[in-house]
Formats: sequence, structure tokens, C-alpha cells
Amino acid sequence: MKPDSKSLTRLGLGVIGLVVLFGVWEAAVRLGWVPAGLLPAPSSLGPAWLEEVRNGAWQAAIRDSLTHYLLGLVIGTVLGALVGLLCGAVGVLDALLAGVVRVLRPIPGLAWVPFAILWFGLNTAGATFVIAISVFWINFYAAYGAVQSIDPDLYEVAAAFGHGGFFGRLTKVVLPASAPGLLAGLRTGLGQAWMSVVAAELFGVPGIGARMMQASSLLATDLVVVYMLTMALLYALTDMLFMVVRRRLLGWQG
Amino acid sequence: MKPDSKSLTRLGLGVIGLVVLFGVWEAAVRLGWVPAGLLPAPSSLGPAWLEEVRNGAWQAAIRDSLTHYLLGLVIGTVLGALVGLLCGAVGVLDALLAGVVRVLRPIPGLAWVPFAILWFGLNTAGATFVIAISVFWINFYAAYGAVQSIDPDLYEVAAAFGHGGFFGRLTKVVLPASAPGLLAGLRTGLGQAWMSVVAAELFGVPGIGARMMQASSLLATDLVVVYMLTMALLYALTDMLFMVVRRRLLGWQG
Amino acid sequence: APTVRVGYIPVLGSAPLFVMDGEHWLKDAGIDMQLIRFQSGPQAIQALAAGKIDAYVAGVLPLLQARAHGVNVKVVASAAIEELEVMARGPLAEGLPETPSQPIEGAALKQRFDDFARTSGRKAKIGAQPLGSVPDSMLRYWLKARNDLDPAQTADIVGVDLDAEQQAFLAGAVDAAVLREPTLTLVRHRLPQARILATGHDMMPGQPGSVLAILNEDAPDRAAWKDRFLAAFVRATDLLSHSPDEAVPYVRGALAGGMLPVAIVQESLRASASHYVSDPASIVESVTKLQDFEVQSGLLHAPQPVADLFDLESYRRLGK
Amino acid sequence: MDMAMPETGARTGGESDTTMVRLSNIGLSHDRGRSFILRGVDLSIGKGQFVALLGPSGVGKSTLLRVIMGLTPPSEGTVTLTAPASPLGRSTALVFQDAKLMPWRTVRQNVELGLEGIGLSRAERHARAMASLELVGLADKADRWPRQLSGGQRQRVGVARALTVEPDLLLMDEPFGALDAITRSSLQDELLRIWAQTHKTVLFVTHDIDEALILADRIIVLSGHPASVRGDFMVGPRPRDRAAPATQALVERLKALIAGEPDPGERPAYWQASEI
Amino acid sequence: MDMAMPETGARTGGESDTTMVRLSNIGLSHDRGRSFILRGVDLSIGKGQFVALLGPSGVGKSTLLRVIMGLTPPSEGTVTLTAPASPLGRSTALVFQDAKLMPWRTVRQNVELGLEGIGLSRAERHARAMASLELVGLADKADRWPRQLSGGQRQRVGVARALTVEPDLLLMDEPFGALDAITRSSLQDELLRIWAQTHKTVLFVTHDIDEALILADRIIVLSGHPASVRGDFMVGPRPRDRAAPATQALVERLKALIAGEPDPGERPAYWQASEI
Ligand SMILES: Nc1ncnc2c1ncn2[C@@H]1O[C@H](COP(=O)(O)OP(=O)(O)OP(=O)(O)O)[C@@H](O)[C@H]1O
Ligand SMILES: Nc1ncnc2c1ncn2[C@@H]1O[C@H](COP(=O)(O)OP(=O)(O)OP(=O)(O)O)[C@@H](O)[C@H]1O
Ligand SMILES: O=[N+]([O-])[O-]
Ligand SMILES: [Mg+2]
Ligand SMILES: [Mg+2]
Repeated sequence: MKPDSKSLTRLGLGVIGLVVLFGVWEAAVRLGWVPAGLLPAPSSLGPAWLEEVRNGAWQAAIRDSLTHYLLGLVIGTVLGALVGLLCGAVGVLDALLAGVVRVLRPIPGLAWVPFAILWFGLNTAGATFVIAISVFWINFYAAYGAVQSIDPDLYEVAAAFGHGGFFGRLTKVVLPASAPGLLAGLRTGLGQAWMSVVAAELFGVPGIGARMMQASSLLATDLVVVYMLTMALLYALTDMLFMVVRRRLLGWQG
Repeated sequence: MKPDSKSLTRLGLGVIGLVVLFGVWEAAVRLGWVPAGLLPAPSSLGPAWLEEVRNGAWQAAIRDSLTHYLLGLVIGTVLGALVGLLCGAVGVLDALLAGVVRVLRPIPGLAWVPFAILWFGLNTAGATFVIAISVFWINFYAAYGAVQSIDPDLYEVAAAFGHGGFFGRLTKVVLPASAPGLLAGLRTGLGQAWMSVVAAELFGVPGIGARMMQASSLLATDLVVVYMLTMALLYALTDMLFMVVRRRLLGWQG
Repeated sequence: APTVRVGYIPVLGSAPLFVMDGEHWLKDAGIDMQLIRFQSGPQAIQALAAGKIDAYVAGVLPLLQARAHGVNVKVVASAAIEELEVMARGPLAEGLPETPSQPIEGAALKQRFDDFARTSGRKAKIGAQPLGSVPDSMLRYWLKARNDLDPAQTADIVGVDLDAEQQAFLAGAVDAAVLREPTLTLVRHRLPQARILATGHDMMPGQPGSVLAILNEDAPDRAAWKDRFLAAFVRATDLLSHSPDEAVPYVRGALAGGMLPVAIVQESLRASASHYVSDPASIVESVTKLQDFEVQSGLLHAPQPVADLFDLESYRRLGK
Repeated sequence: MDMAMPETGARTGGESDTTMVRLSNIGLSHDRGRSFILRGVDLSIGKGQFVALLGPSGVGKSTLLRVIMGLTPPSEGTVTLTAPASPLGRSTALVFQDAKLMPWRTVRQNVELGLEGIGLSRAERHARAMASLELVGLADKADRWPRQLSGGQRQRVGVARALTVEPDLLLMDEPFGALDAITRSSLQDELLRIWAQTHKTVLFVTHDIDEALILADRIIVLSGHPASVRGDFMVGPRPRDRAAPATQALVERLKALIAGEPDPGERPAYWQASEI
Repeated sequence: MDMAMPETGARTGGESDTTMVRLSNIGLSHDRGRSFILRGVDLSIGKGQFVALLGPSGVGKSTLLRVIMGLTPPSEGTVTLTAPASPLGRSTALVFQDAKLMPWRTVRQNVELGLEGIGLSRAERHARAMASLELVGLADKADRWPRQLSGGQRQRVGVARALTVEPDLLLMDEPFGALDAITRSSLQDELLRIWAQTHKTVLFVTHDIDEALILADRIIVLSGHPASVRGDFMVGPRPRDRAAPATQALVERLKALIAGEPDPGERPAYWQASEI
């Protein structure tokens, strides 16, 4: 099988999966399995979407949310991975933070909102903060777990070739060896950040989440679904981009 | 260093970390860094907590939330890990679901609430569903990532000794080799599920989250914090229990 | 015994439910009531649309949206009127009396916002709930229809969750907020320098607020409980307006989950006593005004006749 | 018994009563045919033969074992195995060059791997694994993790794992490479004893000509780039006299062939037993 | 130059101009003293010596190298290394028994590992790594991933990695164990050439007595349980005649010592060069 035909097969299967999903959904609405008004049929979304595009709300929401999303994702991922790596690699730090982590970890995104308001006000920074928090923990644990399961032999190899210090271990072993785990965390975070966009925009910052809640308050379910699919589209794009980067970084896994 | 003295040191460091956390918090309130009414000092929480214990609300909330938590955690973890393992191990399934996953992944917990209401009603099942969803994705990606980074040599060993079939690969290689990754996902989920308890109890199912929100809308910040710390305590317990199990399962990592 | 699932939001407007329950009037009438708490009216509407609740006690405006989407829900009683007030803090509250004496209107109000903008270099921020909620519509109505101020010019209106709104106000992230009891009383205690900028009456005389609405009220199974339920609800409303102190234990237990000091609950119930009005006919006109206003501002796309939202007959049959 | 199908990459069962493995025109490429590791490899191994496979480092010896085991499909040619219904069944076992133990299994559990799923009771598996560990001198390490073993110990666990399943065809990839002379020699003796008792077919990769001479009935040299069979010698009855001139001459020929030089001694295709 | 401190587990720099490694009473236990792998190991290696270390599988040869390298602190005794300020500096290098390449680095990047962080330019690193790869015959595989190499090729990359850093003390753990005779012999020649030119100190673990005789000035036998130095022989000038009676006798003694038997030949403590 040539690479082209293989990835074509993959693509085809993916399309089949989506067709089944939308088919079942359409059927569920048409056959009345879902009460009217709760979920519109996918076939009826076109006009609502066109209207949003025409009045510019769609483009504006995407622009705003992408800003929160990307900022929150980058900040949460970098900090989470960093602290996770450090806790995984430095026993003292791990012990010192063990209790603190357990106190802070379960605090829900919604409960952070008052602090976001307090520290950042009702603005983009607050929304970014809430997204960053949710992404932070995922990357923290992914990084921590990845460091914990590094083959100890690799540290010895590094030490035997002059990289036994903290920095040497970090750059020559910890980072490359935990890369698969880090990237798995990053990927989970890519989706988590979109899930958090709605919670983040709870406090009045415009964007897809705010628009979705607004539509939901007005029982405009077609718009809710349009924005849900918009998030799906944006997520699919970021995730596909990520997969390309991943393939380059982890080429050695073959 | 004996094992006892080592784990004692760890414990001591953990306590120091917590003392610093609570100290800074107390100072922040006392020195007026935080506006009055937004965050109570930790030293002032005792009476509020005692009152909740006395009228039984605390115990009831813990009982209710633990039910949602454990059910949601188990269902989300088992399904997430299972689907993640299968997608990681079975190329066709992975390709088939690639698109579907990308559509469903970014749907926020809050947006699932109407469906939870629809499918399960305003009850424990609905709350469980919302928690399970959030845990599902974390375990899905952790399992998927863990399977992807299994050393291909291990499949060959299994195949060379009669375990080349799907089931053999799964039980002899995929499950044990991805165990560290699976457990890292499970651990992330342990915390995520507590974070989701609040969102899950948004629509009136009683529990810690519901009580927290109730307190929050009544500006009873001391109770909000009491329940936040309650979640921290419960999380710390589950997490510590998890660490014991992990140490047993991954003893081979040394 | 029939079970009635009632969706409500945790504000004093829902207090009649707790009184009915506390006084065992429903049990005596052979009805089981199941209370389900929501964070906002719009959220409860979704449960209504899914048929997961039978009755609704929250703001009236989300019901307009529900009807516009084909949900057959009717208002059978009002619970409270003139609930929402605008509270200000910091520079925007400067010079206001501790208890509101006379309304600040028109030019005086404009002057206040202008002064604020001049001294602080930005527009005032006012917290409300998301577009389509009663607080948001009332705020806009007050500015535009009552005082001829363009909301967009006068202030930044931030539509957030109830909790976030309160927290934003306490943290000083907004300069004013549209609030209702018991938050008003709570905030007064936490932030003694906060002042009322507009009372419920100032915002709109007879301002509609919480109502009791029933889903598919003509369905045969409703007959088993509808009238008796309504009677108990109205009786509770009367009690709240005449003897607020008697309601303190019920409201403290159910609404506040025992979290608030008795004194606070009492103070806020006393402050609200005059707002408990049960005749649905008394809010038809104001709801019509608000619907017109929502249509004007493009919020409501498929307005239904307001008269269809109300079932005035059932209330009248009670002989009040 | 099936007939070998001459399709690319095909694997068929059976052939004749006396042939255990038959490779026809095997080619293997890792880059879709741009370059080949193996090409035109033709080889038949009779049932019960003990065959040693020699060749320089990196020539493709391990690759050839993997092809026979069915772990890598050949890019060209056919592999035919007699008897085993499933080529991955327990009728074949492989000792990997670098042991490849599963790190999450104890030593004993690693040895039991091939015994699982063939209807043995726990106790039987346990007993057979312990017997094999005894054989390689590691019974006292049964409950260790692989990471707690020395290099040679790991390699011996790999040998025990393959012996335990009592395969008809035993493929061994430099199984004694990391062992000291004494341990190695005792394992060689054990292997010969087992072979003599059970008439297994053994294909044994080694880089040590002496070891090939001690163990094998037949010595095959893989050489060249792409690699193919460049030498194929039958060796006389054991024990062999390393100092005998015929043996010395064979060693010289093997060395030359491994180095990729032309065969110095133009003798008949098969080096007869009587000559040593 | 520091004095060796007689503390448990202490490592000190320097000792005398002629001693490179000094082990005093080394003991090593993996279970906090309940059982010992090594115990009472005393050993001095002079600068420029080429020492072969023999011993049965699992005796503790790799463990001893790890202790000298500073990867495992000894449970008892002291290790003293001369010259290198940091025991993990590039003045010492180790060839691991099972190569241990980093899977995410290409072959060349693996060889460059020890050259990073010592102020070399990219181009210099590249050139030195390629020169070492040339030496072990793998220059054409420089851009491969480790998983794409054969077992012997991986081992040679491990050798190249250690040679590249041009260490004063070179520790080699069965570095040629997986190589065919020809490749092995050419690498042995290279190693002797480098040693003769640069007067490195080499400690070379092997399970092959012949290899020890070809390469070493001095042969040490580690044996027993717990293991300690049971034999220590100086060997005469190269090349050695494997057939000479003195050599044969030495081989017999080595074999006996490795097997843990008493030394058959009660000769003077040092086997003099003149005797071979
Ligand atoms: N982490 C560990 N825990 C317990 N025992 C260990 C551990 N690592 C090694 N050992 C034991 O220590 C002993 C010495 O191991 P070492 O690797 O030094 O042997 P070796 O002489 O290099 O053997 P080989 O020639 O087989 O490589 C072995 O018996 C081994 O089982
Ligand atoms: N995945 C791969 N991609 C590309 N080339 C590979 C791959 N695997 C192995 N090779 C190459 O195939 C050749 C044969 O490898 P093989 O492991 O069969 O050698 P070998 O004869 O067993 O050598 P050794 O004696 O060193 O173990 C080597 O040159 C190796 O570099
Ligand atoms: O009651 N409302 O939130 O509209
Ligand atoms: Mg090989
Ligand atoms: Mg070793």
C-alpha cells in the first residue's frame, strides 16, 4: 500500500464516521427521538449560520475566542508542562508542592472566576486565566507522569557522557524522553481549552462561548449548534496541525 | 537514608508547602490585599464548618457528591481508557472515529447539561453523565497516547510467543505497556472529576458543588471555601489511595 | 399523590414555594412537590422545553423566548414585582443617600454618568445577567425607555452569571450592578458604602419579576393539582407580604440552605414584603412593554401575543 | 499438507516430510524496493537439522530470522514452514538477539509468556518455567524484575523463554553472545542434549565460528550486499577436532566468505563429514 | 592532589602520578546490606594500563564499572580517580554492555552526546563524530535512527560514542560481544592503535579469554559471591602466541578462577611477561 492510498483510506473512513454521526443526528430529529426545540437537525443549520456570517458576528466571535484560546492554551501548557517536569524531576520540589497541588487541583474553573475577576477584571485576561488553569493541570499531570516513567538507564547514559547535572539531565534526557507523554498531554489540552472557552466567557468577555450562552438563553438552539460545530471545526484544525508537528517531533518512534 | 526517614522528609516538606500556602492566604486577607468579603481568612473558617457539620449538611453533601464522583469517574475512566486503547491499537477504528472525535471533543460540559437533562433527567444520572464526559476525554487521550508510544519490539516478542492475535497483543502488550500512561490519565481524571462536580451539580442535584454554588450566590464565601477545602481533602484522599495502587501496579519500574 | 416538579432560581421571588412547603399546605392538599434549583431563568427554560419540570418560578421574560420556540407554558400567577434594583459603589455612588429618597432621573442621571466618565476616564461598568434575562432587559429599559439614555453610550453592560455579577461588584470590577434580594441586603452589609442608584420602582413601576408558570396547563394530568397548587402559592404570597417574619425559618432553611444569619434573612424579607403581588393581571401591561422593548432592540425574533402567555382565569377563579 | 504458493510475501504451510523451512528467492527491503537487505535468498532446512548461520555484522542475519518467524513479511519470495498450522504458534520459538524481556514481568513470568493460552494450568506453567530457568542457572532469580539482571542473565532468560515452549523449530539469534566461556559451554552442552533428545530443528545465528563448529550439522554463511547465501557446508560428527587440518581449512573458507572474499578452497558444494 | 578519604562511598580526586583508578575495599549491596554483589574489592590501575576484566556471567563486572564511573555509589569503600575534577567529566567514558543509545537521536547525534557542552562548535562535533563512526565502519549509517540498526551496529555506535570524547580513562563493558570475528578483530586493532598512540587507560570487560590475551597488559578475574578480585596477572608483550605452553597454562588458570575453583598454578602473584 502506498502512503497516499493509505492516508486516503484513513480519510475515507473518517468521512464515513462523520456521515454516520450526522445521519443518526438528522434521523433522531426527524423521527422525533429528540423533543423539538432541544436540538435542530443538521440540515436546518445553514440559514442560521449564513445569517451570523452576514452580520459579522461569526467572524468576530471566532477572532475573539481564538485569542483567549491560544493565549490560555500557550500559558497553561507551558506552565503546566514546566511545573510538571520540574516536580517529576526534582524530588524536593515534588515533596514541597505535594500538599499544595492537592489543595489547588480540585478547584473548579467556575470557582476560579472570582479570582480571575479580582486579579484581571472582567476582560480577556480573566478569560485567558480560566482557560489556562484547565489546561495547566492536564499538562502538569501528563508531564509529571511522563517524567516518572523515563527509563532510569537513560540518566546513566547522560551522566556517563558529562550530562549528570540538573541541566544536562533536563535537556538530554527529561525533555526528549518525556516528549511523547508531553505531546499526549498537549493534545488533551487542545480539546480541554475549547471546552473551557465557554466557562471562560461566562464573565462577559465576547467570543464563541459568550455567543453560545447568549443563544442558549434565547433558546436559539440552531445558533448554539452552529457555534458548537464552529468549535469542532477550529478544534479539528488545531488538532490536525498538532498531528503534523507531532509526527515531525516523534519521527524516531517510526 | 532509611525508607521511613525518607518518606518522613517528604511528608515534612509537604507540610511546609501547605503552611506557606495557608500563611500567604491568611496574610493576604489580614493585610487587605484581597477585598473584604471576597475571600475569608483560613483562620475564620472553623465556625462555619462546625455549623455545617452540626446541621448535617456537610455529611450529606459529601455523601451525595461522592456518589456522583465515583460513578462518573469509573464510567468515564473505563469507557475513555477502553475507547482510547482500541483507537490506539486498531487503525481502522481510529480512522473511522477520527472525525467524530473531533466534532464531539470540544463540546463543553455546560453544553452537555441539556442532553444530560434530556437523557437522564434532573437527577444523579445527569450529574454522573457530566462528570463522566469530562473524565472520558482525558482518559481517552492518555490511553491513545500511551498505546502510540509502545515500543514496537514488544509486539514482536508477543507475536513470537503465540500472542500475535488481537487479544494476545491487547492483554500481553498493550495493557501492561500502556499502564504508566493509563495511570497518568487516571490520575489527571481524579482531579478533573472533582473539578466537574460543580458543573455537574449546576442544575440542582444536591452535593458539594450545589452547596458551593448556593453559598456563592448568597455571598457566603466562608462556606464556599469550606467546601472547596472539603473537595481538596477528598481529592487528597483519593489521590493518595491512587498512589498506593500505582506503586503496586508499576513496581517493575523500580 | 401527584408529584409536581418545580424549577426555581435562588432569589427571594421564589420564597412562596418555601412557605407553601414549610407550612405543609401542599401536603394537606395531597400534593408532593419536588423543588429543582437552577442558576437562571434561561437555564430552567431548557428543562421546561425537555419536559423535565412541570412548573417554573423565575423571571417572566425567558418564558417569552420559550413560547416563541413553541413551548406551551402559561403564567398563572405573579410572585413579586419591582424586585430588581441598581446598586452602585465608588465614585458612581458618591453623594447618594443611605436610603433612597427620590429617584435620580433624566438629566441628573446623565450628569452622574458623565461625571464618572470624566473623572475616571472611562465609561461606567454595570453588571447584569446575559442578554435576554430580566436583569439585562430591565437595565436597558431603565436607561433607554425611562431616561432616554443610549445604553451603549452611557455604560458598558457586562452580562454575566449571577455569581460572577455579585463577585465582580464586590471586587470592584464593575461600578454598578442590577441586583435583587437577598443579595441587596447582603451587599449592604459587606459594602456599607454601596448605594441604591435606582429602586425597582424607579426602573419601571410595576416591574415584572418572578412568576409561577405551568407547562401544558390544560393537559389532563394537571387538573389533579393545578388549582390547589395555585391556591397555596397565592396564600404564601399573601403571607410574605403581610407577615414576612413568619417566613424567616422557611426561607432561611430552603432558599439559603441554613447558610445565612436569621437577621439577614429577616431584613431582606421585610424589605421585600411590599413586592409580593400575586395577581397576574397586574403585570400584563408591563410585560407587554418589555416585550415591545425586546423586539425593538432585536432580542426577540418571533413575538407571540402577550395575552397568550397569561392564564388570568385560574387566578380569578380563586375569588380574589 | 499445502503446496508452497509462489506469490510475493506468501507464507504457506507444509511441503515435505523432511523439510522444515523452505525459503525461495527471499528479498527484503525497508524502503519500498529502493535498496535491499536480503535478495535471492534460497534455503531449505531439513527436519531435525542443527544449522548455524554466520555472517558479518549488519548483513541481515536477524532480519532473516524475523522473516522465517513471520514477524516481517518478505518483500519478495516465499517462506514455507512445515507442520505448524499457525506460523506464530508454539511450534516455533525465537531467542531474540537482545533478549527483549517484558519489563513488567518477573523473570519467571517472562519465561511463561509462550506457555500462556495453550491450556496449561498455572501450576504446570510454573513448573515448566522453573525447569527452564534451572537449565540456564537462574532459578534463584525467578522473582526478579528484568532490570535487576546482568546482561548475560537477561540473555539466558531469553533462552529459557524459547526452550520452555518446546518448539519444533527453534530460532536462536546469538543467544550466548554475552556469556563467559564456562556458562556458554555448559549451555551449549544443554542445547545439544535437548536437540539430541527431541530432534528439534535449530537455526542458530552466531558470530563465533568455533561455536558453529561445536554445535552445528551444517553451517551457512550469509554475506554480500544485498545479502544472500554464499556458503553452505555440512559438518561431520561431533565432537570436532578444532586442530585438525580439515577443520582449519573450513575455518579459513568460512572467514573468507564472511569477509565477502571469494571462496579460497574450491571443494565440492558440500563439505563432507568424512573430511574433518 | 587530594588524599583518598577512607569514608564509605566517598569519591576523591587524585592520588599519585601513576595511579588512575584506586578502589579500596569496595562493597556493593542492592538491598541495604542484606546481601552484597561486590565486597572487599581492592584494585589499583596505573595510568596508561590496558586492563581486561574477566568473570562469570552475573558476577558484578558491569556493576564494578558503574561504581568506577560514579553511576552507582558504593555501599562501602572508596573510589579514587586521578586527574578528572568531575568524575562524570569527559575525562572518563563508558561503553555500556547493551549500547544504550538514545532512541530519539540519530546515530551521529548519539555519538555527539559526549561532545556537547564542552565548547565545541557544531562543525567540530560533527567532524569528530563522523571520524569515530568511520572508525567503527558506520559512517554511512550516520543519519539512521537506532531502531534501524542491527545489534552489532548498535554496539559499535556505543563504542564510537565513547571513543569520540577521547577520555583519559576508557571503561568498556563487553564492547565487541555481538560482533563477528572479522569486525571484532579490526576494532581490536583500532583500539590497540588508539591506546598505543594516546596512552589512555583502558578497563575492558570481556567474557572472552582470547580477547583479553590479545588486548590487555593485565588481566583481572572477578569471581565469587560476593565477588572480589581473585586473580591479577601481568601479561607479556604483544602479539601473544596463543599456542605457547605458558599462555595455555595461563588460560587454564583463568578458566579455573572464573569458575570459582582454586587457582591450579601456584605461581608468583604476578605472571611475568617473560614467562609467555
Ligand atoms: N537493581 C538490581 N537489584 C538487584 N540485583 C541486581 C540489580 N542489578 C544487578 N543485580 C545483580 O547484580 C549481579 C551483578 O550484575 P552485573 O550486571 O554487574 O553482572 P556482570 O558481571 O556484568 O554479568 P554479565 O557478564 O552477565 O553482564 C547480578 O547477579 C545481578 O542479578
Ligand atoms: N527498520 C530498519 N530500517 C532500515 N534498515 C534497517 C532496519 N532494520 C535493520 N536495518 C538494516 O538492515 C541490516 C541488517 O540488519 P540485521 O539486524 O538483520 O543484521 P544482523 O546480520 O543481525 O547484524 P548483527 O550481527 O549486527 O546483529 C542492517 O544493515 C541494518 O542497518
Ligand atoms: O430570572 N431570570 O434570570 O431571568
Ligand atoms: Mg542481528
Ligand atoms: Mg555485565
